[in-house]
Amino acid sequence: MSLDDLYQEIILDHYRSPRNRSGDLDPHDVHVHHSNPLCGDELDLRLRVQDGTVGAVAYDGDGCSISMASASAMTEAVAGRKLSDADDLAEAFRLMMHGEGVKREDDLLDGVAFQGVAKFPVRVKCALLGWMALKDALQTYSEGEAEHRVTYD
Amino acid sequence: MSLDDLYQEIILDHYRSPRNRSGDLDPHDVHVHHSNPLCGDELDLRLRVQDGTVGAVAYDGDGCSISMASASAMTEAVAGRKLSDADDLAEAFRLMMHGEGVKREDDLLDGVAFQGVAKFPVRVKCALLGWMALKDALQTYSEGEAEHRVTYD
Amino acid sequence: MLDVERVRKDFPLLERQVHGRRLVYLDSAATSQKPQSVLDAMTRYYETTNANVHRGVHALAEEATEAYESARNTVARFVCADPRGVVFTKNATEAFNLLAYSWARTRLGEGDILLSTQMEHHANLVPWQLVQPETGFDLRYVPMTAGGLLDLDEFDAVVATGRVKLFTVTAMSNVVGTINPVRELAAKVRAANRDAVVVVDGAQSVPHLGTDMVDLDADFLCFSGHKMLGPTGIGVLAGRPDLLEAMPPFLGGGEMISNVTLEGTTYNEIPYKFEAGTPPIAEAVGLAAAVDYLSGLGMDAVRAHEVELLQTCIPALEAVEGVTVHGPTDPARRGAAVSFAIEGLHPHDIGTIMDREGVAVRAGHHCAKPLVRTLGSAATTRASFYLYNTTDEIQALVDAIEATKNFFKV
Amino acid sequence: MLDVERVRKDFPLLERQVHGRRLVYLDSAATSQKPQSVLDAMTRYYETTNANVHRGVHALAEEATEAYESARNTVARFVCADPRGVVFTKNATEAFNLLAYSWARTRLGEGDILLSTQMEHHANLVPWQLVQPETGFDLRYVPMTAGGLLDLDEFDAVVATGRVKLFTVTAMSNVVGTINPVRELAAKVRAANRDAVVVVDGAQSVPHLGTDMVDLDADFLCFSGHKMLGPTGIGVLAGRPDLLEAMPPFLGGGEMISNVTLEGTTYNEIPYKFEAGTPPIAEAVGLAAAVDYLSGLGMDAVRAHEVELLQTCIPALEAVEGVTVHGPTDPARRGAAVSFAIEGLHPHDIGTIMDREGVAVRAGHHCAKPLVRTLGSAATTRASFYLYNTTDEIQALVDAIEATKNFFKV
Ligand SMILES: Cc1ncc(COP(=O)(O)O)c(C=O)c1O
Ligand SMILES: Cc1ncc(COP(=O)(O)O)c(C=O)c1O
Repeated sequence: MSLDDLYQEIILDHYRSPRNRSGDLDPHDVHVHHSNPLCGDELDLRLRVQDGTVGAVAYDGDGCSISMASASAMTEAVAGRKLSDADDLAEAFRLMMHGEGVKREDDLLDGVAFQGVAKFPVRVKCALLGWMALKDALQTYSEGEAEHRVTYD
Repeated sequence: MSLDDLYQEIILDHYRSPRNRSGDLDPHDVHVHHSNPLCGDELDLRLRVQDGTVGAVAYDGDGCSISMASASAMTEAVAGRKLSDADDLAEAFRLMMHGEGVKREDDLLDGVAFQGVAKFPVRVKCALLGWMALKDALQTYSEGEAEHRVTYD
Repeated sequence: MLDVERVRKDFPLLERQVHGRRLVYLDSAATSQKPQSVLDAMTRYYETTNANVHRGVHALAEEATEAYESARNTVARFVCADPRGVVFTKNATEAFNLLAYSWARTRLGEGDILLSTQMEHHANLVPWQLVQPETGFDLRYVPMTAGGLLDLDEFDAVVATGRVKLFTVTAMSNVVGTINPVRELAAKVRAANRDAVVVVDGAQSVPHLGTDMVDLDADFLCFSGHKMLGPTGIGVLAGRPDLLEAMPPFLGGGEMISNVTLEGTTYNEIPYKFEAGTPPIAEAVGLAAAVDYLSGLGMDAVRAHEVELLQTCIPALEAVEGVTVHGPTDPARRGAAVSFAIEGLHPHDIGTIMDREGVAVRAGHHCAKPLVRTLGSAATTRASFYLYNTTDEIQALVDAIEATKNFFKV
Repeated sequence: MLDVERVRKDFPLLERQVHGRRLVYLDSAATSQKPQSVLDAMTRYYETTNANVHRGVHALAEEATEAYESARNTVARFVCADPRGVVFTKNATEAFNLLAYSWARTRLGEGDILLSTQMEHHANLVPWQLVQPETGFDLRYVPMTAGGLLDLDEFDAVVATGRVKLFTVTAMSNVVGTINPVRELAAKVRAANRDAVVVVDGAQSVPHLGTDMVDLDADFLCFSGHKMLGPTGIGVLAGRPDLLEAMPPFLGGGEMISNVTLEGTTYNEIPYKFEAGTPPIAEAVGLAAAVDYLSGLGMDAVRAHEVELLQTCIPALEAVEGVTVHGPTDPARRGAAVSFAIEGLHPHDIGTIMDREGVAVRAGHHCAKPLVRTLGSAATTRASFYLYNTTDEIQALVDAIEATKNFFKV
C-alpha cells in the first residue's frame, strides 16, 4: 500500500476545498457532536429534514485530513436522499472501510476514494467519523430528539 | 559447601535425641510461641527464672531438623546463665548466622555446629527460630508479661 | 503420543546441572520452564517490532499493536473466550484482585454469600478477604476432606440458602492435584441463584488440561503465563463481556480512558478499560508463542503424558516405606502436582537433601495454608510434573527419597 | 561524552528499515528500544536460572531469588532508595494506583487537598479521580501556563491553605519536556504542612536525568522499566519504608502474606507486602541490566547528549516556517520530548507522512489530555529523543516535516 492509496487527490481536494462545511445550518432539525479523543478529532453535524429526505446537511470540526475530507464527501453523497436510504449508504461505507467489499459504488460518489484507507487500520476511525455521525443524527431524529453527543474510545 | 556443613553429626544428634524438649515446664514464668509460616515451623518456649538466671527452659514444636536441633542446643547453652548474659549469647548466635564471625564460641556449646547453616540462606531462619524465641521470652519477661506470640514473614 | 525426548530438546534449561548432577525439575506447579520458541518470539519482538501499542500512527506502533492484539486472540481461542473479554494482567493474582475490587466490592453486601473453598491458593482467598470488611458479605468456604476432595454435602448446604452470589473454585489444586467437577458445581450454584457468578481458578488447569470456559460454564477464568510455558509478568482474566462491561474500572491511567478532563473521566471499552498503563506487550507475544507450542502438541497429548507419569509415579511413591501421597490416587481425577509426606521427616529437610541429588521439589505450604493445614501438617513436599518430565525422572525422585531417608536414618 | 555510534550498535532494532528507509526512531518517550545486554540477561535467566522466587529450597529457586533481590538492590541504588522501599509493580501506572488505593483512600477525607498538576500523564490523574468519590478529598490541580510551566502563584495559593496532604508532580513532562523544580515545590508543601506526602512521577526523568529520591526530597517515586531500556511488564514504586509499613496492603495473594487462615490473614513485611503473586522475575533481571547499561554510560553523559541534541533540534524546528515548538526552549530546563505544531496540518496526517519517510513520531494527546488542551489543541506531534539518537536524525526530522508540508501543499 502506498501513501497515494490513503491520500488520493480527491481526498486532498475535499480537505482543501470542503463542501457543506459550516458552523451552523439554519434551520436544522438535529445536531450531533462526535469526537475521537484518541486522535483529537471533533465533528459537528447538522441536518435539516424535508419530506423524509436529507434536505440540507452541514458539518464543521477539527481533525485530520481524512476525517474532514470524508465528512465533506459524505455530505455530497447523502444530500437529497431518503433518510432510510442515507442510513443504508452509511452502512455501505462502513462495510467498505472494514474491507468487506464496495457496495453502492456509484451512490457513494467521492466517498469511494476512501477505499484505500481500509489498508491503514489506525486511520479507519478517521474516515468513519462523519458517516457514523450521520447514522447517529438519523437515529436521534427518528427518536424525536434534536441533540446528541458521542465519544469513541 | 557440602551437605555435611549443614547437617553436622552434632545437629542430627540433637534432632534425634532432643534435650529439654517438653510440652510443659511447671512452673514457668514466661511462654512464647514463634512460628515461621513459610516453612511451617512452630515453636513453644517456656522459661523459669531463678535469681535472675535461666533456672529452667523447655521447648517443643514442629519443624525441620535444623530448627528443632538448634532449639535443643540453645537450651543447653543458656541454662543457668544470667538473663542478660543469655540475651548476649543469643546475639552472638544471630551474628554468627549472618556470617559476621563467631564470638563466644565456647559458650555456645553445640550451637557452634550451626555455623555452616549460614551458607544456606534459606535455612538461616530455621536455625534462628529457637534463639529468637529465647530473646523474645527474655524481653517479654522483662516487661512483666508472661505470654507472647510472634510470626515471622 | 507426546515424544518427550523431542520435547525436552526444546527446553534449554533442562540441560542444566545442579550440584554436579543432571537437573530433575519437578517444580512446574510453581513455574514452568520455557521452550526456545517462546524465548525467540520475545527476543524477535524486541529486536524488530518493539513500540508502545495503540494510538501510534508509525509502522512499529502498528506492528506492535497487531502483535499484542493477535496474542489476545490466540489466548482467547485457547480457552474458548471472547477476545473482548480477555484482559491481560500481571499474573493470576491480579486477575482475582480485579474481580474482588471491581465486582465483589461493588456488587455484594450484607446477606450475600461469596463462596470459596478450603482448597484454594491464597490468590483465591486473600483478595476476597481484603474487600470483605468494606462490603459485609458473608465469606464462606467449602471444606476439603482429608482425601483431598471438596465436601459436596457442605457445598450443597450453603448453595441451598440461595444466597451465593459468587462462587469461586480452582479447576485443579496446586497442592493435592484434585480436579474439581466445576461444571456440575456451577450448575448447582446457578440453579439455586440464576444471577450467581462463577469464577474459576485456571492457574493449574489451563497449563495441564484442555480448559474451555464454555464447557466449564465459567463466567470468569483466571490464569498465569509463567506456569504454561510463557514468561513471567503476564496473567489473564477471561470473562463474559457483558459482565466486564457492567463493572467499574479497577486500575486507572493511560489506555483505559476514553476522555480525561480535570473534572472527570470516561472509560474505554473492554478489554481496554481494565488495562491501565503500558501493558505487558513482549510478555503477551511470549504467551501467545507458549499457547502455540502447547496447541502444536495438543492439550490431549499433554494430559495423556501426565496421566502416564501419574500411573507410574503414584504407585512408585506409595511403595516406599513411610511415604504417604496426599489427594486422589486415581490419575483420572487429578493433575500432576503430587504432594507427599515421609514419616519422621520434615519437608524442609527433604527438599534440601533432594536438591543435592539434583531433584528440584518444593517444600512448604505452596501458598495454600488452609488446605495444607487440613492435611494435618504445616507443610508438604511437592513434586510436580509437566510435559517435559520422563519416567526416568520418577525413578530419580524415588531414589532421592531413599537417599533422604538414609541420610536421616529413618 | 557519549559515543553515540558505539551506543547504536548495542540496539539491534535500530538497524530496521521502515517503508524501505532506515528507521529514525523518535518515540522513546512512549517506550525505549532495548540494548542487546538487556535481551541477553533475560534470555540467560530463562535458559539457566528460571524458577519461582522465595520459599524454594532447591538451587534454582535460590538462584532466582538471589537474581530478583539483587535486581531490587540495583534499582534502589540507581534512584537512591532504600531497597526495602522498592516495590516492583507491572508499570508506573500500577505504582500510582497502589498509592491511590492504599494511601489516599485510607488517609484522606473531607477538607484534605490532594494536589496534582495540569501537566500530568493520565497515570497521575485517573487513579486519584477513581478513589476520590469514596473519600471526599478535594482534588486540585496546579495550572500550566501556555509556555508549558507550572503556575507557581496558583501553586503557592493552594499550598498556603495548609490543607495539602499529598502533592504529586511529574519530574519531567512527557509532552512538553518541562523539568519541574520538584525539590523547591516539595519544600514549600512541607513548610505548609509537615505531614504532607510528596509523590514524584519519574517515568520520564528516571530514564533521562539522574534522579535521586533524597535530592528531590520525594516520599514516593513511580517509574516504568520499558521507558529506560528495560522490558515491558515491570514498573517501580520506590517509597519511604516507614510510610509503606504503615499502609494497608493493596493486592492480595501469595508472597504478600505472613499467615492465612480462613478467618483472616496477617501480612508480610515490606516490600513483599505489596508484591502479591508471582512477581515479574525475568523483567526485574532485565531492568537491572538496563540500569547497569545506563550506569555504565553515566546518567550525566546521557543527559549531556540529550542537551546537545536539543541545542540543535529546537532552533532547527523553529527555523521551519509554520512550526511552533511547545514548552520551554532552553535545553537546560527541559527534557528531550519535543512536541510541536505545523500550521494548517493535523498531527495525525503529519505522523502518517513522516512514517513513510521512516521517521517514527507520535501524534495525539500522549495520555495527557488536560495538558494538551491547555496548548489549545486536541493533539500534538511529538518527537522524543534518547541516548541512541543522532544529530543526523534531527535533520531527517526536519526533512520529513518539509516533505509533509510539500505533500499537503501548505
Ligand atoms: C510522565 C509519565 N507518567 C506515567 C507514565 C505511565 O507509564 P506506564 O504506561 O508504563 O505505566 C508515562 C508513560 O507514558 C509517562 O510518560
Ligand atoms: C491454583 C493457583 N492459583 C493461583 C496461583 C497464583 O498465580 P500467580 O502467582 O502467577 O499470580 C497459583 C500459582 O502459584 C496457583 O497454583
